[in-house]
Amino acid sequence: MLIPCPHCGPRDVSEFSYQGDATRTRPDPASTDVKAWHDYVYNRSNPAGRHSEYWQHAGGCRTHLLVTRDTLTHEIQAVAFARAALNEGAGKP
Amino acid sequence: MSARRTSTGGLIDRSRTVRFTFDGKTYTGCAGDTLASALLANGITLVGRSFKYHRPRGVYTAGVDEPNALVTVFKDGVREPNIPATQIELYEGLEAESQNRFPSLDYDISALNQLAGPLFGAGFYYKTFMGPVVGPIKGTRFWMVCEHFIRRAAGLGRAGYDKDPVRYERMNAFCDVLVLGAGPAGLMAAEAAAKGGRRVILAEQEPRAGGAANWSGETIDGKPAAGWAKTMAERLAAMDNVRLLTRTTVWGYYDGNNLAALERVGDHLAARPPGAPRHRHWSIRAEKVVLATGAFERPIVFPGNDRPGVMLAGAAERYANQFGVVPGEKVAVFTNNDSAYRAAAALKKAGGAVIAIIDVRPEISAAARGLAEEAGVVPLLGHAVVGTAGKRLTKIMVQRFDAATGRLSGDVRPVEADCLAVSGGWSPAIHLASQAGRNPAWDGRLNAFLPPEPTQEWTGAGAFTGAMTTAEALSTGRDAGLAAASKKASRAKLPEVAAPALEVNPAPVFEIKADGKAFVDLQNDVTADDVRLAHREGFVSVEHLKRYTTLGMATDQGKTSNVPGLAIMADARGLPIPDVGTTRFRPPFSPVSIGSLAAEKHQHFKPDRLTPIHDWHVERGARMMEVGLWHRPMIYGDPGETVEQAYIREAAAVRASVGIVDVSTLGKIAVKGPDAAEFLDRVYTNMFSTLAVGKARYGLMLREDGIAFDDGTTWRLGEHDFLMTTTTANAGNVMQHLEYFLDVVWPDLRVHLTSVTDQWAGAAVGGPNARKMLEACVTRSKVDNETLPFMGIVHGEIAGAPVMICRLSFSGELAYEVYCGAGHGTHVWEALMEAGEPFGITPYGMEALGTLRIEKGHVTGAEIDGRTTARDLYLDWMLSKKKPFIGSALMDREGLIDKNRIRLVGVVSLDGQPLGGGAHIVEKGSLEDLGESIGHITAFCYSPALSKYIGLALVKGGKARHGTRAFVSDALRKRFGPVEIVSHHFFDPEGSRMHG
Amino acid sequence: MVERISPLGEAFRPGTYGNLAEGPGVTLTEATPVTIAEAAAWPGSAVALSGAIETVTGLSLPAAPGAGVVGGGAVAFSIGPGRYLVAGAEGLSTKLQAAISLDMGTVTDLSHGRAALRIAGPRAEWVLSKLFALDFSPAAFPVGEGRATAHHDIFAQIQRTGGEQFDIYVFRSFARAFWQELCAAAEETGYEVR
Amino acid sequence: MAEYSALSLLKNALTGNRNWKPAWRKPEPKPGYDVIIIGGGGHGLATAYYLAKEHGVANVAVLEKGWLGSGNIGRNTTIVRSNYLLPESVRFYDFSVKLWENLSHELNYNVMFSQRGILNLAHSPSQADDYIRRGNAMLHGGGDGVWLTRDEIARKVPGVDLSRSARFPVIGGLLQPRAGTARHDAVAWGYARAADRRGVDIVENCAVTGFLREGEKIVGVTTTRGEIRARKVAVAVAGSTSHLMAMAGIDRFPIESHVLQAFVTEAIKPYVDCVVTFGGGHLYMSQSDKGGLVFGGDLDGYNSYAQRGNLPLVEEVMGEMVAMFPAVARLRLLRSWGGVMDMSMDGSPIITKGPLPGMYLNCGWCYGGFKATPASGFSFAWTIAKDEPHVINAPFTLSRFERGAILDEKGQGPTPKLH
Repeated sequence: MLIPCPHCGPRDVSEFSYQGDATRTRPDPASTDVKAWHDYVYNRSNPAGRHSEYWQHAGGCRTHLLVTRDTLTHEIQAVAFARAALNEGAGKP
Repeated sequence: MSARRTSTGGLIDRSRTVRFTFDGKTYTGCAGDTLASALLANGITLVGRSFKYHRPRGVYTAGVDEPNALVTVFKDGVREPNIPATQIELYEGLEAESQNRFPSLDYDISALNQLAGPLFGAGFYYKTFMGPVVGPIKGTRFWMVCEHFIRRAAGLGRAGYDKDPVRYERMNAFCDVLVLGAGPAGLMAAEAAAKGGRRVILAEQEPRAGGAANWSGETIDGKPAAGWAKTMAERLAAMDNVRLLTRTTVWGYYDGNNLAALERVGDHLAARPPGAPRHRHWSIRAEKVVLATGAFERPIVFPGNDRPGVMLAGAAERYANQFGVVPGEKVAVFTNNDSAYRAAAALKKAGGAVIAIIDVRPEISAAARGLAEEAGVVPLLGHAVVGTAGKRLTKIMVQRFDAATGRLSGDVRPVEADCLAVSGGWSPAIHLASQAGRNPAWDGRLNAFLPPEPTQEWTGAGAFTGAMTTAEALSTGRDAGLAAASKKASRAKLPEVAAPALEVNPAPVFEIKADGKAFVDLQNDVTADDVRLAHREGFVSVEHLKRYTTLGMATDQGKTSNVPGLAIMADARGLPIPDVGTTRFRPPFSPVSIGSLAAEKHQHFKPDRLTPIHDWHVERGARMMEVGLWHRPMIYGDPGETVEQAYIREAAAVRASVGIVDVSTLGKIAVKGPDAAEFLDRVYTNMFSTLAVGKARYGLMLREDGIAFDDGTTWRLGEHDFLMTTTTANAGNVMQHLEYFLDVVWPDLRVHLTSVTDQWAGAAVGGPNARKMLEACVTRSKVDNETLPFMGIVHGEIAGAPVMICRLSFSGELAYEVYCGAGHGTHVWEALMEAGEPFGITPYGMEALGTLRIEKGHVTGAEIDGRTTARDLYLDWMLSKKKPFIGSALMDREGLIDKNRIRLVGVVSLDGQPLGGGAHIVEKGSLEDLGESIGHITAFCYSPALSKYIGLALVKGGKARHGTRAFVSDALRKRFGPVEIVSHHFFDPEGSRMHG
Repeated sequence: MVERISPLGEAFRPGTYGNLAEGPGVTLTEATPVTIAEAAAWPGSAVALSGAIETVTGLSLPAAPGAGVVGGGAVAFSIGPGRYLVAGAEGLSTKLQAAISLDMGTVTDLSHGRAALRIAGPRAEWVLSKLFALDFSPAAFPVGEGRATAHHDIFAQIQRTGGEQFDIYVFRSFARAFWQELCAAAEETGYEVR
Repeated sequence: MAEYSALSLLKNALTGNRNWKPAWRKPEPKPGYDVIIIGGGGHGLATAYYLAKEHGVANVAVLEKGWLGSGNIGRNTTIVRSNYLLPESVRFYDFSVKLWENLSHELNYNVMFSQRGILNLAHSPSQADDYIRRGNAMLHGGGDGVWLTRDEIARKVPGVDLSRSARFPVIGGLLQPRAGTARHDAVAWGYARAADRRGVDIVENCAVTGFLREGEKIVGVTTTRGEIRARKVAVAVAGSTSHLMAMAGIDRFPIESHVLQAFVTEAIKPYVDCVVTFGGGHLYMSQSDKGGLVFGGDLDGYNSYAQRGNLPLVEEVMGEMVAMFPAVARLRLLRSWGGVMDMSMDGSPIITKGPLPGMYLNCGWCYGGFKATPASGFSFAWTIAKDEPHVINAPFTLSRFERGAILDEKGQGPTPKLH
């Protein structure tokens, strides 16, 4: 599998570290709603198909990427920096 | 020249004789031979024994699909089993041996298995060997005794235990177009893509390009096809943008058009050049792929179809045309299609006597008739082979056959033959195309599976697509090459092929049903009756068939047996073949050396990670140990000292005067930016924004789930500039954890993280004389109590090198961590040693470091083990109530504050014996009657400060047990003894020494 | 000034090795920039930061990811969004720190923390291809540009510093292991250590 | 249906093996059952068997979307063991080993459980401490375990790299003698045949497409072969749990689906007797009765429902293989395949009533499901029949995450790819 890193270009999957489901919302840090925290920490969206997930390009530019990928075919449909501010002006090398 | 070797023709070099041995006997062959062709040239047709029945077997194919002729090769001082003789290129001195026979290939006692044949039907072992229900061999005993013998009978070749001494390598490659197969289609595709300006890799599993052109006997552009292919290959190899890889099998088609290939760089050489790998594993990323992998011939299933001398017709043709070998003196041909007629003509031309052509069809094409005439026989149409005889084939039985009904009739006639060339039609080699998961499509005319719709960026060409003629191969090859290069189709004239106009579609005859064992999977000894038995017992889905009978699970992975097996099942079920389905092809396409996949890891599994002071430790005689990838001193043993004596001496020296330990491996992260302090407040359980510049603080991190994650000190070097330290083991995890939060959770924070673990060499000096010795060597800064109080930081110099010194203590002594640039590490370390000399400074290793920390009750990874909470470790004083932090929301869940949790305590051995890491704690019991575990020991040592064996433990109830008795139970190593549970702060609990 | 000790230790042995039938295919050396620093910009400040790098080094960095420049005793290349590795003479880190304000980004000195190993010669691309899943062809990896990548556990930042020359920055603690791997990979083509 | 025995084998051989009957029937699904079990894998079939045998509940249908045993029961590396650390795990898996020991007799089907032992090699003092802690936990939990020195390892497993110059030198190993391997397909077929004989309907090629509900309560399923109603609906579909839960309206669940690859070499003569694991990585390896070395390693590391893996992981596993057994560099990889693992948030399974009324759930086996098959089926059947857990599965609840009663063998936290 190749993941097209917005900074480094397409790179082998072995350079990346999977960081899981990107549809989780972290509760307000001060929140004491254990159910909400439990949902955030333990529950995952795990569809057979299109999945929104984080990957870190750990063996490259080290940024976290927001990747849309099909879990049935492994086809990657979209990639962007997780840190939205970095997406401005990003391109392939 | 042997009798079977033709005097001219073929692509071998008769002037270069090559000597080799088979089963210890020396033979000769020619350069260009395979072991299989050389054995055949020497008249050797019996080369192996089958898996289950130990039936004699001979060379069956001429390629990677060989099910029978597996041998063990001896090279480089090691043995390599299960190599098809058809894939071994002859080299001077080649040593090969037959397999799975005892005492010899000719007389194998296990062949007696055949007598009990009906007992050994598919799946027989599921129905028996359960043994008695009661008595001494109940349970699994009886089966295990039987299994012992079954295991010895099973298996093919024998593997060695000696380390493979050779080199394997990995190679990454990128190209625009990867062409698989350098037959006519692949050559055309590669040329078209290369002329289109693309970077092309052309991979061919055989030693020479050309594919079927090397043995088809056809003519292309007026030249023999083999010559045309050679010229094409040379032209391609000369182009800058083409890499031609021969002896290279592309075996895996992975996601993202990443393909894996095995290049056999040195197998064909008697000696490899220096530095050359034996195998090279290629990982190829291709924009586009052209699959021109050709087709495999398949057999017809009939009784006795496994006898040595029976082989595929295409293979016989190839032996004659490419290798100049006639595989028999009296050759018969059995076919359901025209292609075998070409083989018959070729065998005749090579000097063989073609005795008969038996064809199941009532009618054949004019071209086939012409070839039969060339072969000098009148084909027996509407006939079938119903049996064979001879240990090595001596004759075949022939009977009238109705292809429409499958019925046999009339007399059984014997025909004398020592070679039977069989063709049951051709199956496109769709393996790679199918690896991605889509099912192939059945073609009712070719009676074969065609490739599925592409799931990746590939196009097909040639026989792979079902285009079986050479002319079609050339045109589809060029088209595919142009398409892969995104070029328009060409109207230019294609090379002209002169070939007989054979009918490509076979008759749909897969099996001749007559009495006797008819083999579907030759290597696994799966018979047509086994398939029918599976059907009878309900194992009718193709996967059940495969698993129940082991059909297609042998080293050839069903290349010859897949379609016949399905056809027999389809017949039994009364369904069309595609309704029975096909098994999904899995990587690898053909077996791949494990060494090649390990590549450089074969000789060195993981890189060594060395501290800046590594060489000093080694020279000083330190015994090193692995900590993750790091090498760290365990002890600096004096001659004759045990590990225990050494660490006790080292630890005692620290408490008595001063010691020094290399702490360069601690994770170090530069945390910088306007929001750095805020960030640290969020990730640590305690406050860092209140830390003064020039001071350090001990910090604890939790995971989101409230479990303790890591600890360490963080130093505030500037208002917006922190140096975080982590445990050695967790450095990478902490870095990733922090980066995740900055990128994903708090992208608004302006903080940069940089790993500076390797930037700094660290030496911890501790002991009552630590300050005095620093005073002796540190310049440009004072180190007295005012300038450098506990947790203070100063910048100075030691022996001219800039250093940063923080006064903190892991040992519980007056201690300092001295950091300097890693390149100055040894220099500074030596200066510290010199300054410490008057105080008898002692370098100490991990064991003494552990001893000192156990005496102090400091926790490390053994206690922060991913399951413990801050409370479990009595670190709740570090949990700030003034702010939320990572983990604060979930750390108080009922399960995490349960009173029965195991919590940190100290234990003291009461019998003067060591405690043992990993031992458990019980309230009562004995080695004979183990009590219930209430916890376990995480670390132990002999404490020189307390003069007894002590340990840290996680025990149910924790503090509540202080002062109580219990037992240490290391039942695994037969140790049981009394302990007292005490506070984990064994030594100097007030900390007066480190504050002193 | 205290001399910095090479991390390669005894693994660095000048001479020629491997298959020398056609002469050494590559030359392996230790490049020894006095300063190695990482400069990182806040989002939106990358242009300002590369301006500051230019002020200090004279190197004009194009804005594209992976871009880099070689010249005038210094090199610089992009290693991540808004992040650059800058290497050169004594005092470079201090100068960068002075030129890059807290509003722009941060500078971290890595002079001791990274080792720069150099491979040069006609077979450099071939040898490096054994270790890294990068396309080293000049079209895909032009002179000056940089790539961050990894060889198993060894993180590496690579700059093409010449037509047939690459500088590889690895963590100092891994330098010796990587050097040994590099030498082993070069045995096939023959190599000279200088 | 006739008993399987040496005698029946002989009798049938004499009649040309023409009289064997199908191992299980191929019934049409009935409109309703007492219990529907979704998933015709090992756990689902074992559950059906124990429901019928232990609780007299035989009006049961097992619904399998493909061919029986097509999921992880037919894709795993066949290891049976109970060498666990946490007391809850030791109790559960040791119970399972005890069921294994009599399984062939019980099912009248040779599942080829061979107690050849499992050896975990330790490569550092801290790893040795971990394994010793585990071994002691096993002994204190009533199981078995033996500590082997290097010399003992050399005698037991020739070929293991025991040199001091190995990158991670072996310093000892934890052996569980009662552990071993079994023939994975035979387990599915044996349970299927035994359940079928007790009246359970095994319905292949029947994919569940939705749940029938009355209010909150689950009262049946819709399938590709029509509606089927039931008093109780049990789900045992490791690999597809999230997918089934989503059908029931639960979109977020503490499960991720990950691919685990498995590998086999060509058959060779007996080479390795016990199961061996490599502490310098995640490799585990044994030799099948047929002669192939069967082995696996880490997960590919990202969510996937494709039963195939990636290349870097293949390379990693082979690297570990030769680090442990340097001689196998010369052997050849014959076949690789992938299975989809139900990775839970703490690495332990979930066997519970719920999460919806009328529903029962068995999931989260990570890569440990095969060895658990008997105990899982036994305790799940108990839970379904009695509406309360058996003592062995009581800790394996779904609510444990919320309560913080985590069963984290590896201490990796809610990071499924690391369990």
